[in-house]
Amino acid sequence: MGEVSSVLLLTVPTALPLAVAGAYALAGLRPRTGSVLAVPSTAEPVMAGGRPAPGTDGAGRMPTAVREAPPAQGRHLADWAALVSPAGILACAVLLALRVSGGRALRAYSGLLRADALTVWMLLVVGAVALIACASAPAHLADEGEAGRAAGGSVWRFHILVQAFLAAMCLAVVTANLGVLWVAIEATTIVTAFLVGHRRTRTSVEAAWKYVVICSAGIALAFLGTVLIYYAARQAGIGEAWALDWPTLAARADRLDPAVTRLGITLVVLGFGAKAGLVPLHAWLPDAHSQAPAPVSALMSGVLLSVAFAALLRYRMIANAALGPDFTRVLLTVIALLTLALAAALMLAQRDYKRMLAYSSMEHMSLIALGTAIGTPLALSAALLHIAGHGLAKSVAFCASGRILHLTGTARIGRVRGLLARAPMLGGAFGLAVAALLAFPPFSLFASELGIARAGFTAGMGWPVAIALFLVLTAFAAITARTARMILGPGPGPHADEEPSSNLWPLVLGLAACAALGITLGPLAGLLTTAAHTIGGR
Amino acid sequence: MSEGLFTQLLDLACGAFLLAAVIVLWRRELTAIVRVFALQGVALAAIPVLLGVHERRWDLVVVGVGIGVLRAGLLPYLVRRALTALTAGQQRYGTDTGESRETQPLVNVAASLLTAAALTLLAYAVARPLVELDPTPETQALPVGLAVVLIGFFTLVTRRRALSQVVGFLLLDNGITATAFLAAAGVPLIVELGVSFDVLLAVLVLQILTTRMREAFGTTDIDDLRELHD
Amino acid sequence: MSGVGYVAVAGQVAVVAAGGPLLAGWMRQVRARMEGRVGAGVLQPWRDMRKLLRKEPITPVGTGPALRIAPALVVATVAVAAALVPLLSTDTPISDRADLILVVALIALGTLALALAGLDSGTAFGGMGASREMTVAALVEPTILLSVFALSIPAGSTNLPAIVSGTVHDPARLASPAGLLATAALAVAVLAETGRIPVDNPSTHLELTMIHEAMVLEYAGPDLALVELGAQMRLTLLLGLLASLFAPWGIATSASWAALAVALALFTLKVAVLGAVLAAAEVFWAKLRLFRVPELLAGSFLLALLAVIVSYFLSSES
Amino acid sequence: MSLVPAALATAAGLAAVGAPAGAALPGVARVRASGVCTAGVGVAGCAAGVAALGGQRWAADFPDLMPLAGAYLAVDALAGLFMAVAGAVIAAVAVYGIGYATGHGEHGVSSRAGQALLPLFALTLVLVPAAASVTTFLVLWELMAFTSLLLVWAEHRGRAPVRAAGVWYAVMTHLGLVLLLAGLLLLAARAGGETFAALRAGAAGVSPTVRGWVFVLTAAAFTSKAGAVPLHAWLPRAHPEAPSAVSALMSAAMVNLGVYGVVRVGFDLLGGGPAWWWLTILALGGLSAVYGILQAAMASDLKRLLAYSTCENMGLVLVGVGAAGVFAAYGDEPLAAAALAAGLLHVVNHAAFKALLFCAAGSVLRATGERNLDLLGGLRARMPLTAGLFAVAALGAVALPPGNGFISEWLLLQSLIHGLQVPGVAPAVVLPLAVALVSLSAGLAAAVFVKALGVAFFARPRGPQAAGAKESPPLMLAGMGLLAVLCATLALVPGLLADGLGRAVSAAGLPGDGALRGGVLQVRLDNISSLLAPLWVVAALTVALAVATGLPRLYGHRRRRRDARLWDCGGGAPSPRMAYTAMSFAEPLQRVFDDVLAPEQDVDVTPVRESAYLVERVRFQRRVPDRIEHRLYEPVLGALARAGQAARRLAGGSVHLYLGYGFVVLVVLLLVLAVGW
Repeated sequence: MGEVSSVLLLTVPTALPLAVAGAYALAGLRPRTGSVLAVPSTAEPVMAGGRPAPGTDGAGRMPTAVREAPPAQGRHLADWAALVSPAGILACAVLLALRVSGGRALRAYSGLLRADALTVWMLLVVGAVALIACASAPAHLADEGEAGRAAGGSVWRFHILVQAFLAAMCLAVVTANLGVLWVAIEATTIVTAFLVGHRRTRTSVEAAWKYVVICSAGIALAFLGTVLIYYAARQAGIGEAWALDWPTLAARADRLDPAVTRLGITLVVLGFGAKAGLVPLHAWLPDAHSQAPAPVSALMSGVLLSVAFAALLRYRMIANAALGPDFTRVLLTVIALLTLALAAALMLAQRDYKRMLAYSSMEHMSLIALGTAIGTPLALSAALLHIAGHGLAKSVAFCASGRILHLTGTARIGRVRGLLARAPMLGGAFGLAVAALLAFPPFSLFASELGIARAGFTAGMGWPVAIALFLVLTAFAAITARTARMILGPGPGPHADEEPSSNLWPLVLGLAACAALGITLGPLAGLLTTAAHTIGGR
Repeated sequence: MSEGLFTQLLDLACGAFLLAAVIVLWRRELTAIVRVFALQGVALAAIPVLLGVHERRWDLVVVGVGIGVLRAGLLPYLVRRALTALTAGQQRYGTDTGESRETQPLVNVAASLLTAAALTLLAYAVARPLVELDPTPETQALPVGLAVVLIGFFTLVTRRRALSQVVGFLLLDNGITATAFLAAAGVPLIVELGVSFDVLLAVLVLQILTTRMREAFGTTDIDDLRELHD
Repeated sequence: MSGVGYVAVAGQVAVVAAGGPLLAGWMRQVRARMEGRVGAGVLQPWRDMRKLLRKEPITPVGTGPALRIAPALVVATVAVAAALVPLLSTDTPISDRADLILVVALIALGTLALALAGLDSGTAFGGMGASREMTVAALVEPTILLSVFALSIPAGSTNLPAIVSGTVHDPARLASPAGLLATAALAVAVLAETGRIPVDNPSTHLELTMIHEAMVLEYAGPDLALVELGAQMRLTLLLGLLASLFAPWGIATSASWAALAVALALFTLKVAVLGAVLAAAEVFWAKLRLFRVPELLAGSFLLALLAVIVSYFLSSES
Repeated sequence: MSLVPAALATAAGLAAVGAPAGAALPGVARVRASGVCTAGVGVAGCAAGVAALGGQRWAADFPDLMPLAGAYLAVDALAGLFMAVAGAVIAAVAVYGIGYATGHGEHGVSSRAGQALLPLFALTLVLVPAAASVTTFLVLWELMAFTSLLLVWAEHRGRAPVRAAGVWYAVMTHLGLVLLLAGLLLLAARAGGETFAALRAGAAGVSPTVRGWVFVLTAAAFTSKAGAVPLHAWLPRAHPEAPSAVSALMSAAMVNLGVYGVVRVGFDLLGGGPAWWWLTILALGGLSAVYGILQAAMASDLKRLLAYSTCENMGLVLVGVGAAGVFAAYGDEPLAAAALAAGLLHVVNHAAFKALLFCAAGSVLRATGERNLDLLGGLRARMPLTAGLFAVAALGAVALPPGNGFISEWLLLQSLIHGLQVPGVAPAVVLPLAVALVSLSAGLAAAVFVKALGVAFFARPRGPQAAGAKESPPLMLAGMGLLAVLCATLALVPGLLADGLGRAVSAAGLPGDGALRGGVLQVRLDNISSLLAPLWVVAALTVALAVATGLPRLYGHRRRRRDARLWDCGGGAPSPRMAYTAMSFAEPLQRVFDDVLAPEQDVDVTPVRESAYLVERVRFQRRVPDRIEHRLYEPVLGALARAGQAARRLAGGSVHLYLGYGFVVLVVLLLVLAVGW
């Protein structure tokens, strides 16, 4: 009974989005076949008599009827269907949370899938962020359709890819095999490449190319690192089937060869760091985030980065057991500070608000990396809380920025004025999301940044933390000045063109969740502690 | 197979593997590069086959054959197809836009070759602990895998044509696969399958993107992709 | 005892109020004689005042309560200050409240009231006078308080009777460098506070040079009388204060009628001498340009600061 | 049954009711509901504070709140003092605010966001002193900053400077937070715990160097919040641009918490320190006092003038705090307690008169839409009550009897003057200078408030808005009236506060019992013989005033006053253009302090076309920039902007460059690993 349910709980997060994606594929085929059927019927008069006179025959109207009538109905259903998988992920995460309390872990498929507290925490974040992003997607797609940018099948393709993306992320989170983890993360790259290049403009193609090339190169390095650790594990006498199994490796890491592990970990940090937006292979991030559709940006920034980082958290356990804590600590600290400095410097003269948000993601990932580098229980709890808070706030910010882009037609900060006057709720949501990203209380990012800083000073890493704080201050100044320029001031006219509230409830929900996490963790407190414990916070 | 013959064959395969990488760096014609890349795939496939024969692990031989099909057959085919599509357009307009040539790499060929030499030395230095951990003929050849990884990365950094970058990426990947086989006779099958599938998909994606790039920019010179910047 | 004390307080107020115009008359007379004129006589200010008081009170249109209340407030502040300062006796019922800083602040309150009145008139002259007066007052403040600081060091208190009676019992303090420096600094400050040459010329009505007179230009009749009286009382009080601080001999330190009488006589004498010296000096000095005044005040500030530091180092050596 | 928790719970509850009410209710109802709740928060906070001042203590912790740390609250007399001050100010300003926001339109402070934030801001003001752990303190501190920041931005639609002011405020307050984080967390790390109790216990064992760092970092943050130079730049921007009720709260309640922080960390948590800490504070205080009031003297904007005056008064408080620290460092604890008591009393006095001043300025702004003194004038006839209330507050601000500011400045000077008894060369050199700075600032303050009162309210209106001004609505007057009563009480019977102040000083770790003596009618400092009897002074002045007014009437012909045309040296009917403006009033001072202020003047003469000697138009422009800002901030901002421009090359768009980063780092790392870790 327990076996079955745990297999079910571990499978559903990955399988459900895949199933939804499949459903979309099937549903998407239907109108496409419809239009395929329609093509000959329109083609016939073309072949017969050249250009048909408009309105004289039914054939001219038929494709439009096919195109418009079903989507109006189908899209509504499709919108809601997209929410099934986030809801399912959240539900599984909640059920899993009850099972993993006290540091236990669930396994399935002979250890290929495994859930511990970290898994559950990440699933919760993935589910919550996906809920916000998927709930914001219909509005985005409607805009795209309005602007004529969405070709017939692109809506369906969007849904399919997003669901596949979710499935890949969930797989990356629930697997215990480091090889499968790598495969899943690389799969996210491939899936999102199409989402980044969704619009097929020059810039989006460029962004997609950079994204794929840089991330693939980076993640290839991570694979090389994985191979080396596998080699070390084999040499340490771990059987082939278990040499990439994380619990086994973590338990027996002290027998790994230090030199090989060191080389492997360095490559893994560089590789997964690329996916997590850390220096040096970070440069894809602002381009991809600014070009991807807003809900996708939200997902990428809110969870993809953290899912990649969660992989690093797992590897860090192995490295610390094999090498002692100093190696990863120095490596991650240096990388975190470089990333932070770079993000802060590039925000100083930033002119594009989506890029600004992207650099802000780098800033927050580097804070998480710094917390990981510190590595005490408090620091790891804070880093995990930061992952959650950042995911929620950033997804809200990106979704709101998508609405702003639609409203104003420009991504240039200098051309957006008086948002609060123009669309009070939207401007307010964007402003509050940015405030949350700037770590104002009551949003949880304040608590987590404070926790990271506190842990850093306690662990004797005062200087790196102090430098980080001043870099964060620089970023703060840049973001505040720019956001204030965007949302404050008189509106363009007396009349406010407000978003319908149906587009805004996900944003409000996200902000409320972020604020609630900052006030009290409630039942999540135990889970967070266990998760931090799982990844070495002891 | 005797120990000595095995070592010699393995070294031969590894040598060919490294040589192919260097030639990729040397040549400018994309068609030639793809051909060399295919040959490298053969050399790569030879490694697991040799290992399998030597250790009498037939599964490894099968994997090796699979690798060979993918790396020496399918992937070069895909790249070549993309190349043909690009040059077809070129022939149609009757202009030489240089789509089929890596006319001006960011680092010139001579310097590239010297760098490759330096990178190979670095790979030997870095691989020292790997070799020391378990000194067998296979691990002795590990630096080759690492050197190809570095050379592949270098290609990625310095080559301007989109397809050259694809080849660079594939070199990088070949190097990793070689390293995996040389170090530990390959990763578990499920991972291997996943990795191969991912690489295939990545190449497909890149191919599609190359086409779109050509549509959007009129060229596949990556250096022209500078619209997104701060 | 208390009877004598109350009389002493009343006497101090009375002697300042009644003596103010007389001192002004005396100084003008000295000055006239030194300039070779006959002079109007010592009682002339009293005669002026009587005349002014009999005139009709005038309220300029467009002015407010500040203009009306200021003259009385000036007189009142000086009167309260006069009650506090031990001009005649250090042993009065209110001697424990006679704080030097309070006295300085009360006098400043009068200045401030007049400046507000000047602004209240809404004329260019009123504003100009107020602006200049407040500038000078602001700059005088540090000098005065540092002098107070210097003077309070030997006594260990800013309580005026304590300072004065301390000096009476230990006259050597006055001869100390600190005492001399503080005297000089306070003397300059008094010149500035009372609007005498070289800071201000009380008898000028030249717009470029006026400070005090510009503020009170709109006053007439009884109001003007009060303004004049306030200025004269202030001069008397401050000269008396100087005399009490630096030549305290003769001030009654106990509650006896005889001592009080002697103190009154000596007070009159001391203030008359000081007034004469001041009048004589004014004959020979010219008024400073307004923007040279800060230099003078900076000089006096330096003296006061030196007084404090010197007194500290000398007292720490002993 | 302790009053403190009940009162604090009430305050929290009222804020929890007021915020949604402010956000949800329509129109006037929301202003009223939010205002009443805010006032309730104030009253409850004041009650809690007074109870704590009366000797009650309370502590509690809430481990479930504030993730990763838990919330700890504790109230002692020191916290109580600041709570009581904040509460009283909030209560009065909230009453004023109802009137202020009614009929203020849909935007600005009366908007939903504005009304929802007011009770929350009030609550944080009350709660910050109650924080008893580093995390709790920082969370509340930052919440206070956040809510006040949003309130500063309330009128962003109307005026462009509001936006920039808010950005300055946000960034500088975040700078303060960073400094505070670094300082407090360093202390927490070394002392082995983050509750204040643990810090107190562990601070003694921390090395002097670390203690020094902790003090410098926290003091920089706290003095910045208090508006002391050189980190003051946010204050003269944010306070004028905020809605006036918010300005009043910020200037009268929020900046105090900077002082609270210095006292709490410096005296209580660190348990005092070497003289150089406190000499630094003293120097900062003295400089802020003079610099602030000089800038106020130059300001023509009424609210900017008041904001700079806040810098001045906080500087004076810091002088008292610094002096207390110096005395304690040299071993004279009773005198230290006296100086601290004087400083804290000035906090109370300043809160009372500054809140009133800002409220009155708000009334003027509301009635005329104008903050520029040069365009005001003549308001005493049109807004007599406001003018009177402003005068009461200004009397407090100029530090002359019978104002309430005089009492605390007198006590401060007394403690400074008697500091010379303390052995040591540093006091001998510093204290005279401190006395000089305090007295110079007092003298300049007189000039400043003569200018503010005289130019804004007296004479004739210089602009059409001023001419058409109307008296404020009753609720605003009522709020201001409460504050005026507070000012008067503090001015007449400061002795009422003596016991509470003593307890607050004791809570800071100095022997505060009886630091302020003299009973209800008089005040004096312990061990210092001079005493001040405010009631007596007022009585004597009243009698003397009555006599001085009455005697001439008795003597002269008791005729009624007659109105007459202004004489003005016979210059003809004076027009408002002839009256002195704020700018011209400040001109002599500006000339005197030319070297310090470095004003920028610009005369632009346009001659008529026919002759170069005939002038058609002369334009004169003078700006007195904040010089510290000019010298300190602009280079930093410039460097950052240049760095930002330079950094853009890092993201130049070339994918080769991007891959190159990875390649180079990879090679370098491999080299490092190959050479040996």
